[in-house]
Amino acid sequence: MKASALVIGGGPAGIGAALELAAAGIKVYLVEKEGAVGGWGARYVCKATDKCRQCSACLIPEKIQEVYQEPLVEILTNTQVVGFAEEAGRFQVRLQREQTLDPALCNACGKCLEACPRGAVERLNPWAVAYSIDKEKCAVYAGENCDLCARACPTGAINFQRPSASWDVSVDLVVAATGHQPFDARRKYRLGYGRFPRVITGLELEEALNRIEGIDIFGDGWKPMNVAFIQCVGSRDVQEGAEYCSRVCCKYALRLAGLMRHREPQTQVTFYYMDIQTGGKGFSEVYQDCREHFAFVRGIPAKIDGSDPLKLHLDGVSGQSFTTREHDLVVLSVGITPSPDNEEIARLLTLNRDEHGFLKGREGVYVAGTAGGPRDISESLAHGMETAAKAITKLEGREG
Amino acid sequence: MSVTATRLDPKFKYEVAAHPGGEEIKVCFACGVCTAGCPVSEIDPAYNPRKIIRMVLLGMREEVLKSDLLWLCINCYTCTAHCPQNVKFTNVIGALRDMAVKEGYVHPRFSGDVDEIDRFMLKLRRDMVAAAAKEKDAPAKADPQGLLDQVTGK
Amino acid sequence: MRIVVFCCENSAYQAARQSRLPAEVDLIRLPCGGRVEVLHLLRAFEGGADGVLVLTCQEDNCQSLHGSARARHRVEYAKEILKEIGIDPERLQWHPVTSNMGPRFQKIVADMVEGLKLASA
Amino acid sequence: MARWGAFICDGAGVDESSLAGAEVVVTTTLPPQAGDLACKLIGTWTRYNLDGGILIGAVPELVEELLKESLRQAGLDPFRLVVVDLRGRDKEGKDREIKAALTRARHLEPTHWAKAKVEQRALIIGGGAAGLQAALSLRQLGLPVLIVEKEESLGGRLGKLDGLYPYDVDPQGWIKSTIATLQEDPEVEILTASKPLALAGQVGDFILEVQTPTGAVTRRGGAVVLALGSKVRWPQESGLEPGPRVVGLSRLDELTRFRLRHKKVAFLLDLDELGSRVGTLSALRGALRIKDNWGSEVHVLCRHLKVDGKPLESMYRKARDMGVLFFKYEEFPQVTESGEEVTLQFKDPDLEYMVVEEAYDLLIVEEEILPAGEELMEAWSVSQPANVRLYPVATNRKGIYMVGCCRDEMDFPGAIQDGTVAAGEIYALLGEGDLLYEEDRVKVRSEKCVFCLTCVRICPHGAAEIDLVQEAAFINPAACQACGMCAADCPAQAIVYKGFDNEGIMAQLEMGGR
Repeated sequence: MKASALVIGGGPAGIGAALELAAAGIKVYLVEKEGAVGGWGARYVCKATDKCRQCSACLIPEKIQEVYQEPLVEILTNTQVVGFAEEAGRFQVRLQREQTLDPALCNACGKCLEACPRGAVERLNPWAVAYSIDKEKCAVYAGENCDLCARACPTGAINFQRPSASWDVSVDLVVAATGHQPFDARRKYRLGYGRFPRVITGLELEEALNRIEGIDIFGDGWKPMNVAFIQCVGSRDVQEGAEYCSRVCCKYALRLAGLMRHREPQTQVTFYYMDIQTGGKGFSEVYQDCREHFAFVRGIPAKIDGSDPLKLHLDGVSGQSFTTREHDLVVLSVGITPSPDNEEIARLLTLNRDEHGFLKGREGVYVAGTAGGPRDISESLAHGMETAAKAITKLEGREG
Repeated sequence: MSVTATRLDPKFKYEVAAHPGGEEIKVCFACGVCTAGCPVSEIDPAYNPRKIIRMVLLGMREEVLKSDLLWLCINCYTCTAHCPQNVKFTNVIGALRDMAVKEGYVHPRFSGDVDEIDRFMLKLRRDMVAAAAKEKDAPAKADPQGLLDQVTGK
Repeated sequence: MRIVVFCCENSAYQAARQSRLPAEVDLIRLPCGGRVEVLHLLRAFEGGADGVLVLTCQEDNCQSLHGSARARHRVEYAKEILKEIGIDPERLQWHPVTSNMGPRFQKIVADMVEGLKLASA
Repeated sequence: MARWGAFICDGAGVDESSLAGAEVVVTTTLPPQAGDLACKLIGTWTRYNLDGGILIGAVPELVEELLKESLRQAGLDPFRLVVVDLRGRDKEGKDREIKAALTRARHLEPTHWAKAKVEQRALIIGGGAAGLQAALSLRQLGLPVLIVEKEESLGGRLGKLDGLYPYDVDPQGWIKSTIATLQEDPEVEILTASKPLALAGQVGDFILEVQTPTGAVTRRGGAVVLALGSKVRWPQESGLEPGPRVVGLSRLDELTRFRLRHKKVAFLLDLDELGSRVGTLSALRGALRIKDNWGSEVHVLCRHLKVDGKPLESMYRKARDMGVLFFKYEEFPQVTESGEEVTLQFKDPDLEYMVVEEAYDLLIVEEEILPAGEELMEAWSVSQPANVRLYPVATNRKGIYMVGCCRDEMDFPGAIQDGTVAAGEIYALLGEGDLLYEEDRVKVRSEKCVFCLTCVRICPHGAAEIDLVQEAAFINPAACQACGMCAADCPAQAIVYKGFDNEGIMAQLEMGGR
């Protein structure tokens, strides 16, 4: 089959779709707006204790390798879709690539990293083949004159004068795997996120546990001993426009708690919840394990006082209504919300959005992964594969 | 204490839902945020919005309508602000109070008295804040009892 | 000092690639933990290794189902032999390391180096 | 002596002195771009007539397969390229890594690639939603299929139920129209009331024997889809007995068809804390239907309500809105049956653990859902353990896929997803018409084989067979997934794994010794 496809987004769903399309002989342009593929999943930690907990975080490096090794997939990082037109069942897509840092020239030698005084050069994940420049930290983007990194680069990969490139590709189908946005926990003002340093999100805990071996989360030697996980932050919440369950939070929270206890057996953990979602293969086992070691309180705290330790106000259903509980670390299990880019993507690709703002596919333009609704890593990957298989079927049907 | 089926009235929840203010009561999924944030619950743990909703849903008509707890709500709307399912519990309480009066569980005068108390409390609060505000630049800690004595002229 | 690290290509080898490795380390890449033989482990010591690590996937997440479990069993068996011939069996260890756990790889190697230093002091 | 070229990438920080002492013919600095890299690699390789190459670089592993593919296309042996990644190593470490790679390279032998024709047809066992979707997708992709179904008609468990699903597509309508489409298709063979007997062969050419009502038949296919469905088990541990007042959730649909008009109905879910979202879905469907048809008072008792996802959450809200009550018990309720009533006594945490006693005229109990077809899987040595690498539909054996409820608890969209993904995988496998594999990567030296069957027993991928003509074991190269376990376990050391043979590994071990 001599067809071509555009996959927007290089997270698990995008990679899954790209691999499946390429396996069927379709040329794929995999477009990623960041400097490296992998998506949110590449930041997650392996949650194995003495057993594999099937969190699928280890699938990300494997899939990144696979997609890099697939000759039919052209990976375009730092690239965005800026124009889109439909013509006789084909799509003319204008791509724009930021070329300050040319990933084809960068060999990740690390000299720019050492040269930058602001720490603006970063490697997005350990599998990134090239570095990225954080525009928020970089002096050049702040309007100052600086070329320290460019001068340090031995291969000429960094050049602030290099204009961004734009060109057109013509494809038979498009897969939008543009991902999601974790719920902004600051919106739950009373829970103190953003105000109290020891109220963190599940995502931050993931990243911290991924950086280190141990539970020194803040890098200052302090170890949390009594941790609270608050579930459904930004999920099952009509007020936040998200009356759906985000599917992933119970899973990651329970696994993260298990991992913390594995690394530091003294760690005490309490879950504040409404319902624990134990769906999915092998997960009931994780939950049973957690029940043995952790406390479960049916009730979501309404307010946290920024004292030390933190004080949680809740209805604990322990025979006495109003209660306060003390914890030295609070982890908010934030849910999955639609990406803020969805509006723009929907406009560009003329897609509809559902009542929550997630994308809905249409003829020729498919939606995969969390762009279409909450999914975990493996579900996103499978959904990407399913989407690709559907697209291939449609294409075959058209030709045959 | 236990609840048995014979004393329950399954229609009660529909009646409350049909009453202005009680519309959303059925969608409560008992997360407990209402109670967790309630300032009355903090003072008197027997007052528990989640439990009151539960009692309504179960049809414990008599227990709910004759309960003194119904009248403890101070209409601060914190529960309503917190509720992830948009149950407006303050309005539910209003509906329940109406029903309690209508069905003769309390004398209408009592309801009027509670309103009077609320009004008086608001006035008292205003007077106390006004008294405290005179020294708002001073580092002194608030002394509610002293302020109360001051405004009531003791 | 020399530490030989047998790495499963699917997991520990990827983790090694994200880590800074001490000079003492020699990586031996294997297609699966199940490929390692007791003979390899003993030969490593014979060849002058002070410590030997066998790092594979999590036991229940092995691409070849029981490759990691077999690697662990062989390490246990080889430890018995080491004991008999008077080598501290702690010089040989098996650990599961997944592909995205560079820090864990680094810590296991560092712990081994530390342990060997203590043993030789 | 073999001619080996060393290729050093820019930025790898290697000076050529590290390569001293090796039989290196050419060292050349390579550009970092993958495409240019391949060109220069192939050019130098051919110009110097090399036997092999060592590529030394900072991040070359991601492009390893890409380069190998280019070499293969250029008619060179990709197996003789050794890639060394020097990230994270200091000067001494780099030297040792390069030395090890040279040692490894010296032990490499060329491998040969072979192509085999495949049977372009899929054998689908099970005609439920997942199996039907696999068949439908495969047909749309142009591949013929066989469907084997043990029941008299297609459709599976879902085909017996009716309406009220929170999905965009109505499952029952979908099943009906899909069956009609497939029945009309001459490239679809459907064997109902049939039982698979035996499976022989390997990926690309499986031979399936099926017992049909009219006798045993044999069919060939390049891939197998197991869509074996699920079975339900009554929760005996609960002490409950099925009867006129106590029924299983799986019987709900036949029950709600009658105008029974029970006044008060309770659903009891999550009996062993392992309730499923499929059970919750059935209960919510049932609750809505009962409320609608009978106007009964409906209570749902569970430990956790499994509503992960938008469709279930919206159904849950709808049920609450209609006045269905949900209780979360912590201790299992006391159940007493007397005449026309079943009485449940439980502590309600939301009422501060007050005891609630309610009498119902119908109690519907969630059963345990178990995967079906375990005997078949065992007989064919197929398994899909909780292993993320096999997710979603792959099994330990190449060319055999598992879809639907036999691999995980699953709702309708899940079954559809599985069927579609399996079809996509099979298309990638069989679509070209032939299978490319490394013919002699793992070889049995027949003169050394003592026929102990160790390899046959331990091969996790079902690739080890017995070759009666050679009187030796045979590792089927198409099915082999190159783990090397057989080579490690063979007591006679008769199995050689090229690239990871004992000589190579030993040489690497000795190389670093002092």
